[in-house]
Amino acid sequence: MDGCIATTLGAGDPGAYLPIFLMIMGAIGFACINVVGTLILGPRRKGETKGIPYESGMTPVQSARKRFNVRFYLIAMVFLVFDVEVVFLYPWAATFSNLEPQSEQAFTWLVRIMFFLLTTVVAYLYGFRKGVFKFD
Amino acid sequence: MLDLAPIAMTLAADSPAAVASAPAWVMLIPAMPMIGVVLCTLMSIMGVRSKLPAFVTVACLAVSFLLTVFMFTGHSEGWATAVGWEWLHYSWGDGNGQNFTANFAFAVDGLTILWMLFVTGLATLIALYASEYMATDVGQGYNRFFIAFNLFVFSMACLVMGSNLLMLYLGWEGVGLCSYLLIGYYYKKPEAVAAAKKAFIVNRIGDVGLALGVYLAFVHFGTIEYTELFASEKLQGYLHDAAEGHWSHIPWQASAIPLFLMVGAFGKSAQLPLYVWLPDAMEGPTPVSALIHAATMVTAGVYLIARTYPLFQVSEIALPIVAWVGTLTALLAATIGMAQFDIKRIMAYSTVSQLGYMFAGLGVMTSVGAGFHVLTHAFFKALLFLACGAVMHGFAGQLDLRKLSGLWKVPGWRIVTIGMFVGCLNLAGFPLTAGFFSKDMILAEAFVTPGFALIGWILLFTAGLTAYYTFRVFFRVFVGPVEYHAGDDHHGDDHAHDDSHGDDHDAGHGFHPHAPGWAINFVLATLAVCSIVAAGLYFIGDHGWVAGMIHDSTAHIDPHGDEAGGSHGSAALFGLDPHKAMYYISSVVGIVGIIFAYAFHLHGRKSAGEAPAADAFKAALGPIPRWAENKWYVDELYQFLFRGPLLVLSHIFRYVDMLLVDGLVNLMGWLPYAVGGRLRRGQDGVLQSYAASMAGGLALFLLVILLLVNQSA
Amino acid sequence: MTDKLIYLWPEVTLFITTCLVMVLGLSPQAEVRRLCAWVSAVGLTVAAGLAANGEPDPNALLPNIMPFAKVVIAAVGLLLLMLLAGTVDREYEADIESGKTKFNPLRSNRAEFYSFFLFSLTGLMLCASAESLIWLFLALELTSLPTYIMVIISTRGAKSQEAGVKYFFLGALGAAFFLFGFSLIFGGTGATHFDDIADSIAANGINPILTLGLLISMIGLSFKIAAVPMHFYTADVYQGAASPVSAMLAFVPKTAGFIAIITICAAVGWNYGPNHTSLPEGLRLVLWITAALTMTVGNMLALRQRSVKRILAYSSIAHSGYMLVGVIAGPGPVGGSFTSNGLAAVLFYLLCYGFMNVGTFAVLASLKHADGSEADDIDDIRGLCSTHPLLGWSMVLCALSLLGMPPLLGFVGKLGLFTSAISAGEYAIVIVLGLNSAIAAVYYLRLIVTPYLDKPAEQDVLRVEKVGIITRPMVAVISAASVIGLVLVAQPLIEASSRAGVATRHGDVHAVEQAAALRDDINEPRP
Amino acid sequence: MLEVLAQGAFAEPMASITLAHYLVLSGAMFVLGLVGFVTRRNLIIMFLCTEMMFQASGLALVAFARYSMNLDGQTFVIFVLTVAAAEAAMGLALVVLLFRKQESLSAEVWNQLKG
Repeated sequence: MDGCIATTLGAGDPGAYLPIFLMIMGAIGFACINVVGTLILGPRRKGETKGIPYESGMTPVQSARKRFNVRFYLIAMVFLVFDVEVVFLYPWAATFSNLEPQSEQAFTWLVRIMFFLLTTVVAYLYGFRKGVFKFD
Repeated sequence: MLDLAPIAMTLAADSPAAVASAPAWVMLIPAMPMIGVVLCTLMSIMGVRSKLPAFVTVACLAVSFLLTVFMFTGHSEGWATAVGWEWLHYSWGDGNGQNFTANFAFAVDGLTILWMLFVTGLATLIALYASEYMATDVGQGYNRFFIAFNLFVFSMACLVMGSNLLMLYLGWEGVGLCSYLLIGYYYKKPEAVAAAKKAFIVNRIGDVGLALGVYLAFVHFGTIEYTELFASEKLQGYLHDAAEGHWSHIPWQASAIPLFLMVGAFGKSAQLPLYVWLPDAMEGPTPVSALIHAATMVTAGVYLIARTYPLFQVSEIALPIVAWVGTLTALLAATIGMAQFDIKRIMAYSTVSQLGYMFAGLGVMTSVGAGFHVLTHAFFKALLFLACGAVMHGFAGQLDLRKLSGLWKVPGWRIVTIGMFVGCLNLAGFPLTAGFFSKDMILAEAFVTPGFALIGWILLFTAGLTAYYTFRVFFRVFVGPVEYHAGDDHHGDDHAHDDSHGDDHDAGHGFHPHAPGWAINFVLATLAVCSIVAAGLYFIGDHGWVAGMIHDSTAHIDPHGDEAGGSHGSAALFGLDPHKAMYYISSVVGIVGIIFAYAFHLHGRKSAGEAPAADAFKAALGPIPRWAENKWYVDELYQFLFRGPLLVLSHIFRYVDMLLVDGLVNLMGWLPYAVGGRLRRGQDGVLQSYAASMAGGLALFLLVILLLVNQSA
Repeated sequence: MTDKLIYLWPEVTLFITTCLVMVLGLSPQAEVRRLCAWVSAVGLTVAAGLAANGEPDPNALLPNIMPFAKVVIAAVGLLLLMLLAGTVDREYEADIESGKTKFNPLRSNRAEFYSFFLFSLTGLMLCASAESLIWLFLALELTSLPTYIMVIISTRGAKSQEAGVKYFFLGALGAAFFLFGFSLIFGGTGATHFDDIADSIAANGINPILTLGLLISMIGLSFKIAAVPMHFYTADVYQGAASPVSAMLAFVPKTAGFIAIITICAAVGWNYGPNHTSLPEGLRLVLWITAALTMTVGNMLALRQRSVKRILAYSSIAHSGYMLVGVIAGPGPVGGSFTSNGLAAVLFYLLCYGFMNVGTFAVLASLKHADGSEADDIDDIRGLCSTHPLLGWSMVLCALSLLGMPPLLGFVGKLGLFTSAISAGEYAIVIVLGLNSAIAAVYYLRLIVTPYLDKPAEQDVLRVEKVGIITRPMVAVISAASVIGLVLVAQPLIEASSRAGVATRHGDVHAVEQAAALRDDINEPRP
Repeated sequence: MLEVLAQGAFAEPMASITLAHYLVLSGAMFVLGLVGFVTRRNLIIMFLCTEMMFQASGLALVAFARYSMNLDGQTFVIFVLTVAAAEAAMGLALVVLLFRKQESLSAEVWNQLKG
């Protein structure tokens, strides 16, 4: 906390706001230059092509809308959500091994991650009831 | 510890604010009608289509009345309070006037009990009457009526029993609302809606006065709890100054309070210049007219002044103003009443006139006289209204005294006629009736109070007029040759319309009035007996029962250094004790009035429509009777003074800008409208433009604030 | 952290209920599916009970905010639940019953609808318990994310989808704003816990990065409370969503936003300005401008609407502006009463607003056109007092209360805002507030006059009919009754909100004694 | 401009890449995301822009965490990632739904509610 910026900056000094101001100006200016630049330099086309999913300039040869089974989307989303759960497991696993075995603290940590996993189970149960995992 | 205890006890005993606590069941008195509201609402939701709501109402109100009687018998002296719950409590400091407390609490003293007795008693009886009177409306209308009826009694109880001015204000607004709802009960009739609106608006003017008065009282005295307010050293000091005649010692804020309160009282009790709503309020169902617009609600103004009597005494001019306003109202309303033909309206003007008497009574410092008159008036005026209502009910809404005659001889109308007769005797101040005694108290006091003799003479003259117009109704409608025409108006379209009668109701024959049933007759008989018996109250105790009740309240005064309401040793009228003198004088005046009525309206009258003597006299007076019939053009005057200029103004604005149709109000409304219209263009429904505005907003905020902070830092 | 758990039982209850509802609602048996609403109601009631018995947390910045806010949330939540019941899947369930179709869990929305509602309330309660920026951020997102979906599935029409698009995308933008603000607050103070943030500010003062962070997060949070400049979505979304969901949108995210704003401001403290009673200049200014613009813009936009839902949406914007006045005023002098405590006024007003607002939307939700579409146009409520008296009067009462008519609930609420701002010396904003109340009267009077005085034209009589869901008119009537009834028990509520509005870090001079007094207060057995 | 910043407030003598650099990058990402959100019409791109704004915050958080040696900032980032993922799941589902309804991904087709 001692390293916090306040000490470096000195609160109440009006000059202290100048860099902030400049920083905002810089950020906005950079963004604006980019946008204005594309407006000036880039070609501008409007129309159907612009509204299609791929803006890479490729003209689709036929309608992009095939009747995908809705389960593909479901699987994609379920994957996304469950995948993110793992993000929390890594830091936990990395720290848990450093705790003193059999200690109360370790126990608390275990309970916490169990609760966390339990919520995942509930989500799984929900998905199961919803029929996400049925492939018929 | 041991040494301190006796001191503490002495302090508590000496403190003027020490108040007895009333039993908790006292709170049931206002609660019962509230239960009635809930039950009737439930019945309304369930779609009950029977007389059940009426009987529930009667039961609730009867319980309330019985409890009031218990409260009366159990009451000893001074204040007794019962705190429902702590309601509002704001404090923004410890000093005087920085601590606002208003509990949902009830305070009981003699004045409260006096009022509650007749409010709950009459409400019970009139609810019973209404059960029959409103029978043609059974269903949603009937339920609605009784919901509002109960709500009214609840509000009135809050008004009268509340322990602080805020409770009074709450009840005040509540009765105003119920009055509005009930006047507009026949909401399909444009007159009823207009009358309701008029009552509402005129009352608002008064309410502003009351609100300001309450506010000022709080600001100045730092409390609005009665017990604290009237015991406060400040007020006692002012009263002392006032008694000594040091008016200049009293700050103007204190003497302004009664002036504001007075405006509220004038509005609610229909005094000049705010009386115009009451006659129109007769568009409501007759039980409502009897209960709200004759017996109870309109006396709230009298109650307010009686309750805050000490506040009125610290102003040099307040009570004289009250006296003069009351007197002039009494005279004006009586003259208008003389020229009307609608019997219910005559009664309405007589109510205004009698209320004027009460105010005059308060103004000449006889709170006992005013209180007694309130009580007797409540009974006989309710009786008169209910009798009129019975006529209206039986003759399909006929109220024109030129179209009814000789009801005494029509089968089934005896009790109504007797009731009417008793009521008329009381109103006319016939010797030995209750109305006679109560009016005499006011008159006598006016004559003996220095500087008010003129008021006494005017009121005496008005008493004669009262006797005349009262018996004018009686002689025209109830005696004389038998003749009747059915009303063409089935009041409010809601009454059952019996086709066999309806075909030729103007012909007089073929129409069969339906005589009142047991409920109406029972109520009329009870009220008639009550009106007669009320005279007896004058002989109870030293100076009448009412005097005892009033002495035990804030309205108690000692203006002449002897017992208020009693005889004044020094004062005399025509060499007699003023009260005795007044017995004779006012008897003569009343009887003369009745004789005039007889001569004009019964003697030699052959049909309902023509009274030769009266018509000849009327012709001799030129245009005056017509002016009186048109209520001295007061409505038109108000129209001219207030509404006319506003209309002109609005027309001017109309030319300035077509948007300003209705005058000043819309001028202020225009700017937001215009800006709103501009702003709406921003709400174009496109995601991007919203996002752009948000981003722009963020940038703008940051820039503005960073620049401002930079400058100020 | 673990100690904090004892304050979180209401949230835990709600979470468990959510899990249950989520699974129950997908059951093949119709009877089990119908249990959803009941289970949710039981869960909410238990949560309310737990919250009412909840202990204040003496270490939090606003030690007493938890019990009060959570009880209010659960109470209004119950009303909202009654209102939301029957919003989704009515035709679908009817079809299943008549055998037209078979139950398909992928098509059913019931489980999601109720569980998302409960999720949102859980998030809202978590906002009140938040002790760090991370927690607050997650709680805010937990409050908002479910509402996006609820908007979309509330009706099957294109309107709610459009509302959903706008709400979701602009919501994501708003979230990005306040997240960026939070990251700068973290940068400026080097801490995420509000306690540490307050310590750091007390030790080192305000620095530019912190100021910038506070400003951006306030503007981001103004999306949640529907305040300028993030108010644009409000009317479109409220109009597009089904009325019960709109009622929820007007209460749940707004409450979350206000609790978040109050918490952040409490970390900064009202120790600045000439008398050491106001927020730091930059923060005060941003709130000031936001408040003034919000009420003005909201009220002016409401003037020229025909859609009742849009009127209510703009009125919701305006009310956010009113409540911001309380935040600007701050908690007032130490040991001051309700009249000087702006935070108490805000919390109390949230309660008032919850009831009045739910009432008005419930009236709309109780009516439908003959073709089944929702009642929305001002003509739909014309003469309602005579055609549907209960609904009509509920509308009149709730609108009167929104207008701030004495002696109704809204008046008591507004009074607190006025008096606290006056006692804080913020006269200018009080004048703006007063002017705006006058402008607002114009359109509230329309909502009062139209049902009460206007008579329905002949063709209007059958224009609207009651929907077949009994709980909705009940909600309307309960709200209308509360608008009157709660005034009678205003004192305990005011006291509770006054306690809730006490900030420990406010006035660092007094912080020590105040916190000590508070702890004594808390340790005393409560009646 | 960067020199001003580097020499002014945020100068750390040892490091060649200072906090200021991260902050400017984060600010630029944030503003770019914002500008992109406002100027693009495609719902998916707009959504990606909000993700970019989220990640701008994440970058700032990590930088500040490193600077003040408080790991809370990094924890925050993990949570931000989770929320972003949840939002992404919702956003994509929403986009699919909307595309089916209107056969277009332009945000401008949704303009029936206004005023």
